[in-house]
Amino acid sequence: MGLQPYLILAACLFTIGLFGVLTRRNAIGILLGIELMLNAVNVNLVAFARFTGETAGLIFTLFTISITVAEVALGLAIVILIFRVRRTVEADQLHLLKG
Amino acid sequence: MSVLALEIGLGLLMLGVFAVGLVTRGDERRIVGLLSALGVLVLAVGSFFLEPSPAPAGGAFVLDGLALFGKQLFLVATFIGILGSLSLSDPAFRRRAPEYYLLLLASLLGMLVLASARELILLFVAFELMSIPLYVLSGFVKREDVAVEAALKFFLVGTVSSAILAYGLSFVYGATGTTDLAGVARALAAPGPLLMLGMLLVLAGLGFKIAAFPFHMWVPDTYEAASTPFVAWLSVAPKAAGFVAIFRVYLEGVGDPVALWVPIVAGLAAITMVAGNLMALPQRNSKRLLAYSGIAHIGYMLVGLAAVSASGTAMVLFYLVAYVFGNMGAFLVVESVAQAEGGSTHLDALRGLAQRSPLLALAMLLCLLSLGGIPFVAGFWAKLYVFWAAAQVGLYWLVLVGAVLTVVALFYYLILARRMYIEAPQRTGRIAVAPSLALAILICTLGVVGLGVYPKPLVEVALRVANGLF
Amino acid sequence: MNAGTLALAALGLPFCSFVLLAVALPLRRAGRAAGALSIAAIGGSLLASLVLWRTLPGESVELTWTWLPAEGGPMATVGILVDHLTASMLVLVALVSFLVQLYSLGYLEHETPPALGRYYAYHSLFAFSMLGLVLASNFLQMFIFWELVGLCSYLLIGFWYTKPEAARAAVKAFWVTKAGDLGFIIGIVLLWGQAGTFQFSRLFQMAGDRTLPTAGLALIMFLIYLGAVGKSAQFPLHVWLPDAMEGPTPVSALIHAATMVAAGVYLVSRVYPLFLLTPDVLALIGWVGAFTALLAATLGLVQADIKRVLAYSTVSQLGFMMAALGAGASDAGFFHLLTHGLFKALLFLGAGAVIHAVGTNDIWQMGRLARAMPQTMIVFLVGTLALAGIWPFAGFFSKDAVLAGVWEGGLAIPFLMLALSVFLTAFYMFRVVFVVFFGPRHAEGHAHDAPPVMAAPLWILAVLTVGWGIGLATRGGGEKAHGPEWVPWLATALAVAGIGFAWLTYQKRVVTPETLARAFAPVYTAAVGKFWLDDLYGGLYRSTLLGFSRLVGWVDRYLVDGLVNLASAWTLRWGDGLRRIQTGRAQDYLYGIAFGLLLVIVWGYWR
Amino acid sequence: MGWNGLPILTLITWAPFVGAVLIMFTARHHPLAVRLIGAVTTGISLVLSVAVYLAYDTEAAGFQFYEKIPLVPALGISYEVAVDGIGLILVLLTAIIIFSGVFASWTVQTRSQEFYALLLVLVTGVFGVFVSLDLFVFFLFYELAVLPMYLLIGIWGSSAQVRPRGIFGWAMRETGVGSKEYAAMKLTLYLLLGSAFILVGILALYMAAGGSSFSFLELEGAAFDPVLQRWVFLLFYVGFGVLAGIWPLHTWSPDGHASAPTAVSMLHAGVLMKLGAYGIVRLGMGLLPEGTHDWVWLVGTIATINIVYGALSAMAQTDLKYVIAYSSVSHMGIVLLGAATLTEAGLNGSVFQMFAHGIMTGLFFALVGLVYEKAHSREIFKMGGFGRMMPGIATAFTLGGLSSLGLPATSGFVAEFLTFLGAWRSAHSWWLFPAVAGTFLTAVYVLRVVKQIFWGEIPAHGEFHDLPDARGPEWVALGLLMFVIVLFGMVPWIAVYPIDTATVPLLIRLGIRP
Repeated sequence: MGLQPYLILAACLFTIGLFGVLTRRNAIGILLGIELMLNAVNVNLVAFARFTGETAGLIFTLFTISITVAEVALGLAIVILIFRVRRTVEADQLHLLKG
Repeated sequence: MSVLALEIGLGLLMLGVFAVGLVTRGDERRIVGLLSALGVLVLAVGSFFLEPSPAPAGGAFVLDGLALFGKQLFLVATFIGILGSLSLSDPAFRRRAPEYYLLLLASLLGMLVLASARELILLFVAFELMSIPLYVLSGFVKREDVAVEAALKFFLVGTVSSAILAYGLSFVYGATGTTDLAGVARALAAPGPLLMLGMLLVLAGLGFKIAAFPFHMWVPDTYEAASTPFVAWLSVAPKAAGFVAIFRVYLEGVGDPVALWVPIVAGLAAITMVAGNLMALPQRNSKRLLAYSGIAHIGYMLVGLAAVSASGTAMVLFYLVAYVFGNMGAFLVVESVAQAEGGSTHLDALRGLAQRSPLLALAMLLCLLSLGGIPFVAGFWAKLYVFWAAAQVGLYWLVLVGAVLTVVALFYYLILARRMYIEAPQRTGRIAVAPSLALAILICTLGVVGLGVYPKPLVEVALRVANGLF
Repeated sequence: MNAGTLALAALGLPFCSFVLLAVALPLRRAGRAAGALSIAAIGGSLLASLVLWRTLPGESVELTWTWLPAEGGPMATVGILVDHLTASMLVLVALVSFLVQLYSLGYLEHETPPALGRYYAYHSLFAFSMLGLVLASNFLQMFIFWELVGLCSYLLIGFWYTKPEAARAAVKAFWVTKAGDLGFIIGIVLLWGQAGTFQFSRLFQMAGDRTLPTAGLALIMFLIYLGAVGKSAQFPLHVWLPDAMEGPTPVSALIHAATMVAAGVYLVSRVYPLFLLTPDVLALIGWVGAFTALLAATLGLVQADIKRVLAYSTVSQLGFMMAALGAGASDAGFFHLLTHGLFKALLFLGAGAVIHAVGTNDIWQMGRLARAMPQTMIVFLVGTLALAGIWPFAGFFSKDAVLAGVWEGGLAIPFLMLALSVFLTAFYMFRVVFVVFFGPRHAEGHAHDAPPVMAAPLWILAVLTVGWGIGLATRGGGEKAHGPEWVPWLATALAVAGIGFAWLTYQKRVVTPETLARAFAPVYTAAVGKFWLDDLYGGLYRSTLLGFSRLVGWVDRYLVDGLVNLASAWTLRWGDGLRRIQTGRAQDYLYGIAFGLLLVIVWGYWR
Repeated sequence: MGWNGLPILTLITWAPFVGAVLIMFTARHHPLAVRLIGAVTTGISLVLSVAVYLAYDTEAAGFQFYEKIPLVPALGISYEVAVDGIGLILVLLTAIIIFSGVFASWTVQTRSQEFYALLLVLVTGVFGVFVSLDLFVFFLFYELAVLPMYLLIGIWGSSAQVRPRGIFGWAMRETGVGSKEYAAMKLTLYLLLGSAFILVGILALYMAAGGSSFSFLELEGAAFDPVLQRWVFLLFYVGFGVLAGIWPLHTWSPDGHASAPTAVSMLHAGVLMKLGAYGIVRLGMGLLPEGTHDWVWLVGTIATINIVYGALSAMAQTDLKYVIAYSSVSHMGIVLLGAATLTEAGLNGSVFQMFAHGIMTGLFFALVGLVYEKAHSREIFKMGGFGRMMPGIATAFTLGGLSSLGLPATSGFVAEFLTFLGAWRSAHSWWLFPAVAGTFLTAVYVLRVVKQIFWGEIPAHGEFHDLPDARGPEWVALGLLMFVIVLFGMVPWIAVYPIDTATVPLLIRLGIRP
């Protein structure tokens, strides 16, 4: 198996994630979409590392994973805060600020 | 001196802030603010004594001219921002002050590293280190209902952009087989489709950070909701960091093929200027207006970037400095007025400011004039220089668009001036300005006027820095 | 005292008087004291002029000072030029001014002191300007004073400025004469472009030794003549003069009969050597003059306002002078100017005395005044006879000279027109005399002769008119008439016929005016309608000029400026529209990111 | 240095500024003191201007009363002032107008100390422009003269009635045409846009000359590339032309002048528009001979359009201030036409017209201010018969009108006549005809206005009864201006001598005279 299928897989993951981000109204759902997008990055990096024999990609992957975790944790915290203040996590009902 | 001196110093400062935060209680915690201010001031002053060291070949962390210039800028901006924050007197804020300053300093650390990063992983990590505290900070304010909303939007847009950036970086890595930017620059001499895709994705990701249209949409909401001193800082420092990153990735050592990006950047510059200026016109909230005007300014800086020349880059650096002073000054004046007006940042709060506080009005006027590009305040030279740089490479149409939009920009700045000077005040009481805030505004005003009257030294420094990139 | 000093004194005295009256507010507000000062000043001028006239040296005296300096010699000078032409004109102007100012003391006795002070300030200014015009040594200076007398005319017509008719008439007079002056100033500029100087003496010298480039000279002289057309009320710019009668009667006598309106004639006489180079223009002047004379005479027939009759008669007589000039008889023209100045001032002042007594201008409201105002009747009759050209009054000789000159000049048709005018002049003037002084009494009133301060000027003018005529008669019937023997006979016959016809019509009522009107219906209708010239100009002014200005104003506000507003309004609208993409929904912001991503990628690959 | 060691031009320039500072810091709450400070400091400028005028040596010609203080030697920026024949007369003009302006705005009530302070700051800018030889400082002063205008109009201005109509009616409604805020904004944006052009032009010359000095005297010696000259002249023409009111960039001026308070209208129409023309003559023609030759056809042609178009527009107005404002547009055409003729007569006429029109329009705006203040109306066709109630104002207005239509013995005539002579001798002699036609149109609209407002009967609706005449301090302004109009109309050589010493060298530089 060559590099291309991995890239296509990653692209699919990224697109699905992006699609989810754009279509989910629930903030949690959007977070999941973002998670998918970042995972696409990981797939990419690992695949490239594997096929070029360069280890930097793997290290990069570790960093992305940890950063993703941090981001999602922060995201969930914000979502909880939102729910506490506004009693909803539907992203499109949060439009006090606009224009 | 180690190339890491500033980062180490900042780390120590953060530790100190953390420790003081642990041992103090309640109102005493104000002291962390003073400590951070002092510490950042020391670092800022110290940074001017550092000499740029020639970058070692393949070094991942460098302290070249650009890095040092960026760091000095970030430190000064942060110092002004912290000075402004010292005046925040909300009890809830005071209680959580160590948290606030720590996050601010953490983000600053991210910027400092970013300025030096010549390696993709480091770049990404520094980028995230800079960004993640910002999401928290933007929700860090009294009116929680809008603050959390702004934080969520900022977070969502920011993370998606981070994902795009990371995705792009993965392609860059894959196409070049290296994470070293020097290697990337070499590979750009003959870019393959994968590398092109990667670079475009990275551009989109960085576009979010500098808030170019259409990646700007988080900006107005966040600026409006977040606490003003923080916004003053948010509106300049991360943007400056974003530009430094762009210079690193797209210009440094790339040589001729940089022309590849001219149409895209020029296009982005044009639509950003148009959108920012036009959308600022109907605004009724000072912060929101300044947010859109800030977007427009990013457009002007992109004009300089679109020139992809040493002088263009230098002019963007100059512009950044002018923008730091002018924009922060304007935001801080808005904050001073808001503190006296029960937190209102509506344009009407500025009404009759000249009669209530002539000096404050004058400071605001000078900052606005600078932002508007009136001669003999800094912004004028900034605009002139970026247009000059663009004209030098034949981007006349872009200069024309920019010049016409300057008139539009002057329109809304003059509307602000009208509120302050022409209209009668709603309330007559004089406005008391917190000393730290006053100091911050004074620094900004002096910066604006000083650079306006005598821009030459800074121009020369900027040119030297920019020449190092090409 | 030498001639130059005398001339400067004559010029300077009214100027000083004007400055004093303009600046010293209490003096001006004092009214009669202001009048006294002004009269004293013009009296001094008169004295100086008389001495100058008597002691005039053989050749002309010229003094100049730099007015507009330039590299390598002045571009324009001011100065005085005194010769026989100037001297006689000076005397006329100073004399009539003096008499009229004196007369005004009585005529305007009911005015408030500030108004009277203003009146005399204007008069002093006028005297200064008119004397300056006469003394001018170059075209530029001539133009300067030319405009200043126009200004005085404007101010004095509008002396009763609260009267809407007076206000309208003043403005009309200024505009119409200004229209002619456009030609004048363009002519001066062109002449300067041609010859490089404004100086009369230089120009005459160049004309004399044929160094003046003649290319385009005809156009230049025509343009200069246009100034005279306006000021001397030649067709088609004569329309302002009758309306100018809204001013006080002494003003009409001075400015609109004796002096200012003659300035056009004086101008042509002054620069006659230049006109001689352009015979075509001269011929035009002759034709236009004769036509004006006839036209105005027909108009004079149908007026009911005594001053308007006199005004049209002035226009007509100015036509005579111009015709003479055009025919080459410049001396005759100027001669007629002088005599006309005297007897027309006399007529106006006489009419003023009548108006002052009965309080109306309408001749049909007067009648049988011969008994109530015998003195006035006599002097008015003297003036009328002079105007009609009856021997031995001064007018006879000058008119005869004009007719002879025109005939000699070979302008046959103009001659016929003038001859017809002579008849008509006698007719319409005696129409006035019969109706006013001998007609059936209509209005009750306490008409009586004018007080001495008014009567004295009348008598002086009357005596001069008669005395000059008799003097000329005894010296051989006026050496100026070189024409055929039959011309004076013809002129006298026509004049007598006119008088007789008027007697038949208005005294004996053998022929009724209505019959005449019916017999000459087309002419009558046209004359009543003032040949529709006023309507034409009014229409042009209102529809063309004002209409066009409104169009330009509209274009400026709604198109030129409108585009500016449009641009800014569009910008504001676009701003407001664009603002709406900022919906506040996080999802839309993410769409923004996706859109931006797409944009960048498409842009990147599409190139 | 200066005049017998006295830095006289510096004193003239900065005396009003000192006045402004004094007003802001000492006399904030004493209205009379504010006015007195204004009168005294501008009076000092006036007296010194007259002294300079008298002391100027027309034999020696050239720039005199020279002072120089290096500011930024590295960039070749210095405070370098001097006047030649043109600057001389414009400094005098400025001093007269501001001195009159101080008196004409004696009755300003709201925030008068700020008003006077801003006015004095502005006039410092104007003086500075006329005396500066260093282009950088010139530009600094230029901006100083433009920016306070926004506040002066915005705070103390008045709004006019403009009916939004026509195809762009909605646009007019949306931009708020007629309001003072609109006028102030339009004026400021226009002028700032113009100043951007100027600055680019100055910097281009600075760079092309080697980037070592901004001094006019040194740039004058530099030989610029013809292509550069062509473009830079155009920049100067458009940039300064906006301020000089060239068609079609003039539309800020009617609105701006109509909305501005009295003294500001006086200063703006009287002096600031001249500043534009001065810039074209001094920088455009003085530094760029070949550029001048390339473009005079355009300058002159636009100027003739200005003359006729402005006069016709003035005729169409019903608001008194608009009439005067449009007449300024028309008269500025004479100024630029005279300059474009490139003849001695024309240039002298141009500079003379700068002076004459400045004084005349200053008088006009002072009078309009008085009429408005007393009658509370600017609608010409609602007024009438004012001459009986305010004879003084009527006289002054008539005199101003006569000068405006170029009546001899007023300064307006000398200027126009010289311009006519120049126009006929220029390469485009047809310019003469629209210029002369303009004087006739002026006569039509000016006398129409005089007749409508001051003559005739007082309208029956009783709105105007017992309107007072001008009095006290106002007469100082009116009297001074009237005196100057007549003086310079009767003895023009006192101005033409010094002007000629400056225009002839200019012509020599332009290669028209050997």
